[in-house]
Amino acid sequence: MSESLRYIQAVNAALTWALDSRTDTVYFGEDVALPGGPFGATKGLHKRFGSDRIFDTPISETGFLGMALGAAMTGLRPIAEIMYADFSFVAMDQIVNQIATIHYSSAGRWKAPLVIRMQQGYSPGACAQHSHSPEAYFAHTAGLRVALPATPDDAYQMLRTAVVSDDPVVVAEARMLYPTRGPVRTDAPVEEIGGARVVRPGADVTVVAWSRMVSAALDAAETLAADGVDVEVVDLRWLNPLDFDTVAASVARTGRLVVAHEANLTGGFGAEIAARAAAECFADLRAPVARVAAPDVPMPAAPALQAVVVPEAATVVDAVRRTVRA
Amino acid sequence: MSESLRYIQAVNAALTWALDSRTDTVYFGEDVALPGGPFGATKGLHKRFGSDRIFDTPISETGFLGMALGAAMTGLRPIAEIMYADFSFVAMDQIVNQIATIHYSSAGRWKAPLVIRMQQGYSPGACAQHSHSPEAYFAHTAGLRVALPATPDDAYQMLRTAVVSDDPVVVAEARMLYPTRGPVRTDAPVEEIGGARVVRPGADVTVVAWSRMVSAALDAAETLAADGVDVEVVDLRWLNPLDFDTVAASVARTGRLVVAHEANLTGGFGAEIAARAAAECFADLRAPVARVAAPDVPMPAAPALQAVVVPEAATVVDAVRRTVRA
Amino acid sequence: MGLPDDYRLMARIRRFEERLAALKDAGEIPGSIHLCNGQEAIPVGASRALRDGDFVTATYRGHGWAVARGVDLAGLFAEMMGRDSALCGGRAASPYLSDPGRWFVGENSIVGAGVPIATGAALTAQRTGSGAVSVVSIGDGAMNQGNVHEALNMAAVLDLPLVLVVENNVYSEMSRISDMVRVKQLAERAPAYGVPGRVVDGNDPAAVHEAVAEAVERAREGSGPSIVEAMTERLVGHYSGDAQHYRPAGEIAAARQREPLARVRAAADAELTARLDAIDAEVAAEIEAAVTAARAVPYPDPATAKEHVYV
Amino acid sequence: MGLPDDYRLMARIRRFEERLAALKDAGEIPGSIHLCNGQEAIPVGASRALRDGDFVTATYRGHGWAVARGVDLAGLFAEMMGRDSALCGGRAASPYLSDPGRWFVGENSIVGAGVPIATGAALTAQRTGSGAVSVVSIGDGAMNQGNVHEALNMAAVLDLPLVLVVENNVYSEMSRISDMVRVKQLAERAPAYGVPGRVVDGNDPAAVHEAVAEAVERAREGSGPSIVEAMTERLVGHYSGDAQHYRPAGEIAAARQREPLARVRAAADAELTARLDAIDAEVAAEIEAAVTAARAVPYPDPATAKEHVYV
Ligand SMILES: Cc1ncc(C[n+]2csc(CCOP(=O)(O)OP(=O)(O)O)c2C)c(N)n1
Ligand SMILES: Cc1ncc(C[n+]2csc(CCOP(=O)(O)OP(=O)(O)O)c2C)c(N)n1
Ligand SMILES: [Mg+2]
Ligand SMILES: [Mg+2]
Repeated sequence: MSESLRYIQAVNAALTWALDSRTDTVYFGEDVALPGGPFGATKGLHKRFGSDRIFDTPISETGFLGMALGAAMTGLRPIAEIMYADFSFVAMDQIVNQIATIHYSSAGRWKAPLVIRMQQGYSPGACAQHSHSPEAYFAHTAGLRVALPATPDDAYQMLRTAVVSDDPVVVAEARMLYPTRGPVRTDAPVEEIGGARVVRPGADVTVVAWSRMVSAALDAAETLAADGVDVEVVDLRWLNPLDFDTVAASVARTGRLVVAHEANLTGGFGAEIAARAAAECFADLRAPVARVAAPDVPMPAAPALQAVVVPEAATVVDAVRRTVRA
Repeated sequence: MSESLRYIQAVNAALTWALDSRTDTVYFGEDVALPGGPFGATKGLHKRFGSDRIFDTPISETGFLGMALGAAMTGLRPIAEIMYADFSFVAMDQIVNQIATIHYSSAGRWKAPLVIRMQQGYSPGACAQHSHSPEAYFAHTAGLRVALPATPDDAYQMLRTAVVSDDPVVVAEARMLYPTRGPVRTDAPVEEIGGARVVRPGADVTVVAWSRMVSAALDAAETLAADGVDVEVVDLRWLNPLDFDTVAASVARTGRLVVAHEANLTGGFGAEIAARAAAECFADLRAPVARVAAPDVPMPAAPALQAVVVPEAATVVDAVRRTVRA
Repeated sequence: MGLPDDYRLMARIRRFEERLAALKDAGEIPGSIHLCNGQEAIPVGASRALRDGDFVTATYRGHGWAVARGVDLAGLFAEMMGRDSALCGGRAASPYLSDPGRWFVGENSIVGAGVPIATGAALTAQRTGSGAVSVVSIGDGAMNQGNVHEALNMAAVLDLPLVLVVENNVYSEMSRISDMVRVKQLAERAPAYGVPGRVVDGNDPAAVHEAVAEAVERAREGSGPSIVEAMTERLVGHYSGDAQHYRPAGEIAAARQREPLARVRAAADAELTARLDAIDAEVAAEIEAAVTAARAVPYPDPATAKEHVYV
Repeated sequence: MGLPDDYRLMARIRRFEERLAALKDAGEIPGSIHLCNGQEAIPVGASRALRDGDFVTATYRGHGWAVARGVDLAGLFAEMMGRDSALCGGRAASPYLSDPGRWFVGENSIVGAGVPIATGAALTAQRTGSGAVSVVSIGDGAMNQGNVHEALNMAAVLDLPLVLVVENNVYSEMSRISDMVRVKQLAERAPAYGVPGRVVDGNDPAAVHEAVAEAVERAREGSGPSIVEAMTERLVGHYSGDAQHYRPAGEIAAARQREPLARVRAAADAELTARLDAIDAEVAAEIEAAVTAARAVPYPDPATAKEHVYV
């Protein structure tokens, strides 16, 4: 069965599924209970599941992520919501030094089966403090799983996978994708964690993207198809576990690689993909690896500036053209 | 004039210089005043400069890094000490959302001339919460300068450069280097910010390293020289500003690249160097780019495990051998 | 000073916010805005206790502070319109704008994060002996952020000239403060830092002024920080577009009776009413002129997007 | 229960720490250690108020809590020796060890970070109705970390069964608490969270027990968290190798008169003294046996270094 849902509705459906099917789940964060969340992700959940299962916290991200960890270690399966990904920096110690670490540092004796749900990226007029795409910080942190769903269906499937995972998982959605609509397989079995996906086959060049940049890459592919450039688009989906095999197999076919993300260039996760390609796909690569990313600036709020900072389909088109020409 | 100093003494000398020559500097952190710092970096400074210039803070990293920013914006030139780099995660919001951002987001109207001094890396028996090498988190943060001095002389020169810089600078020293001794040019003029350095010329392969891994790379080069492999070692020194030109010029000569850091592999700053090489040195590279790094695990405390996690000269030797054979 | 001046300043803020809401509805403001309608007496009363050179730091709901401290109105509009304003060139927009020229350290869109920064401004004042104070305003919900706790304690032990104004509008976004703390008044936290704390009617500029003036004097004397909790109410949603379903029926209507401008109006005789009408008209003209001036400011040149990351 | 048992447990902790210091000096402990000599009465008194299933979270100075809660002594030594202990396989070492088998959520080497985590354990207890409480111990200096503030307030509004024990040894590393806060007692912060706060003699296990038992009872009843501030003194340096130049002359000597074991000894008659001597001898043998057992534990297999990053 597949329903047509908006991305944000798919999130809501996954959370409903989680609270309904697993009695050990609890959901908390700011304004998530009665108000239903600032974007409606938790609409109706409090009414249905009550304060015992979903409740509001004070504005204390360090406090409630630590609470999520302690609860996860001792038997619950918490899903904690960080309203904007930018606010995760306030709670970074709990993420990096605590949540990511306890399983390993206890030689596996404690588990931390928790989910940190957040949404990220720019939106028109949003300032630097509300526009981060911090996935590279999380992906560099050993011990964390990192999910970046690019479609309504993945918003549903990947969040459910995160909930059943015994590892701590950061699920970073993209605010700009919330209104997008698509088919969601609401009765699909819960997927295994991980796995990149070729979302458009192509022969000439591989574009690896995630989150909002997947649709930008697909749009770019359409434009380029008209020029006779056949683009293969890989939705990386999970930065951890990282399915580089799918990337490498694609590069083996195309010989060319472009990596696209919204976060700023230097130290972005595109560097990791490019670095692996430079090591593992060396013989296959027929052109320099190109990266599409924001320049290394904090995000400006003015749309006139965002227009040249935020990578879009046109940025991908340019990078692909340079790559196929090289 | 050059004095023979230990790394930690060079830090002390640079701080003495800073407080002495710039009346707008103030120094604060935990246990830095009367106690002289847990590693002796600030020994004697309180006696010489008094509580007005150097003082202890409560255990409040977010509080005092924010204080550093506000003070820097309004006319002081603070140097704030984070005792272990691991504790910077507690204060990450002030670093990423505030300190790195204000200059850009105010279109240059505010400046944030401050230094965040810390020391990083593993030491025998130190647990995951006291062993991070977080430079990749900082280097991905647009608006921050990042310095990683590898020698006593650079501990002195780079810290002074950081102090006079009008940009916010993270200076991350390596605790394991503190006892090392070397000549320090205490009367050298303050250097411009940035600049990588070829610390050992060689013809066969380029090893780019920073912080503690520079000496590991030099040791590896000695070993390899005996095998007839001529290694060029580049000390990257500053991750921001990044002097990739020096790296590219070296790769143009050697055709082979190994990048070495202590931080874990995935998303480490080695990925950025490898990614740039895959783009900018594509035609020069005669072998896959190799990275030397810790595996993606939180740091274990047991030395028996650290021995296989922490990269050392031998790890570099192996990587170079693989690279020259490829 | 006094009533007509306070009224004018409060009316200016109100009109500013109302005009901004209209501009937002008209699509002239790209980002999200957080209005302070109903809370005007706080920045107005507090600013009366301040002088040039004193630092002010606020939250994303800080337009009132910017206006009260004399930040250029056209600049504010232009900044929020995403234009190349003289404030921040459109880069900060509504929730993060600042103005060094008016010692406005700025807003902050990370809850509580301005308090450590304001503490730093207070450190500068103390170490340079400038005699300035640093005033920082936050919301009620922000009192539960660790950064506020750390900064307040630090300011206290360092005797820094800091005044923390808590604008208690009883909500943080959509959550009631009574569900978020187990104290009746947030000023009850002052003893935890060994600093004075007072609760005042935040809808009365004179009451706010009196309390803030006392705190400012203490700070200037070198006696350290204080907390002033100003009780108030939000007349509008948390952000543009907030339907406020979470507020009980009648709450906003009742607040409209108590809000600072209505209060002055209610107590006014015919003569004062006429004067207030005249002020309103002047303010409206002034705001309209600022909007017009703002609209003339060009959008930032995309070629400058990479400037000012580093000095 | 009572005196001889408390003495035995305190002596076990003391002996454990002393033996550890010797092992460190002998090069058998690779990492840094933070000893609780002088503070033994706190975990001992508190643990008497707890039962199996109650969670305990501590700081890096938490060996006393581990011992008091019955964590295996040989396992503790082995863990700190970097051996493949049954606790954490040598991965956590002295400042981060834990033991789920004894509900020891563990130590934490990030100041204050254990308090939010302990709050989570309290949440589990509340939501599952297990009747367990969650006790968390921190130092005086930790009270200035934002994480402690956030967690305490949250535990209070959620009525969580949390007991915060502040071991006030008047120093954080090398800094005096009186230079770090403007309150005389840290328990004065309890009203800021609307929770009870008490100050007790932390060198008297009975006094600690009484106060913690009261807080535990309150927590089990569903009445929420409490703060117990236990006044004590560090007899040794902050870490191994700390020369303690920063402590005034005579302070440590005076502390040696007041510390919990000396106190029992001073008040003991000949008969009790004999009994205590016997206990000391038994404890010494027990600790020595644990060291011997720990030495027999192999070092972790390097081939396992990459295991357990993910489940
Ligand atoms: C660290 C952080 N967490 C959450 C948010 C989202 N947020 C923005 S405003 C707000 C409510 C703040 O309430 P309060 O402090 O009472 O101020 P008010 O909005 O009422 O003026 C929240 C939770 C944020 N901006 N920063
Ligand atoms: C966030 C953080 N900041 C700083 C440190 C370094 N540090 C370790 S122990 C300590 C002092 C803690 O003092 P207190 O809380 O009184 O505990 P005590 O050591 O006296 O038991 C400090 C500053 C740390 N571990 N974590
Ligand atoms: Mg509020
Ligand atoms: Mg202490």
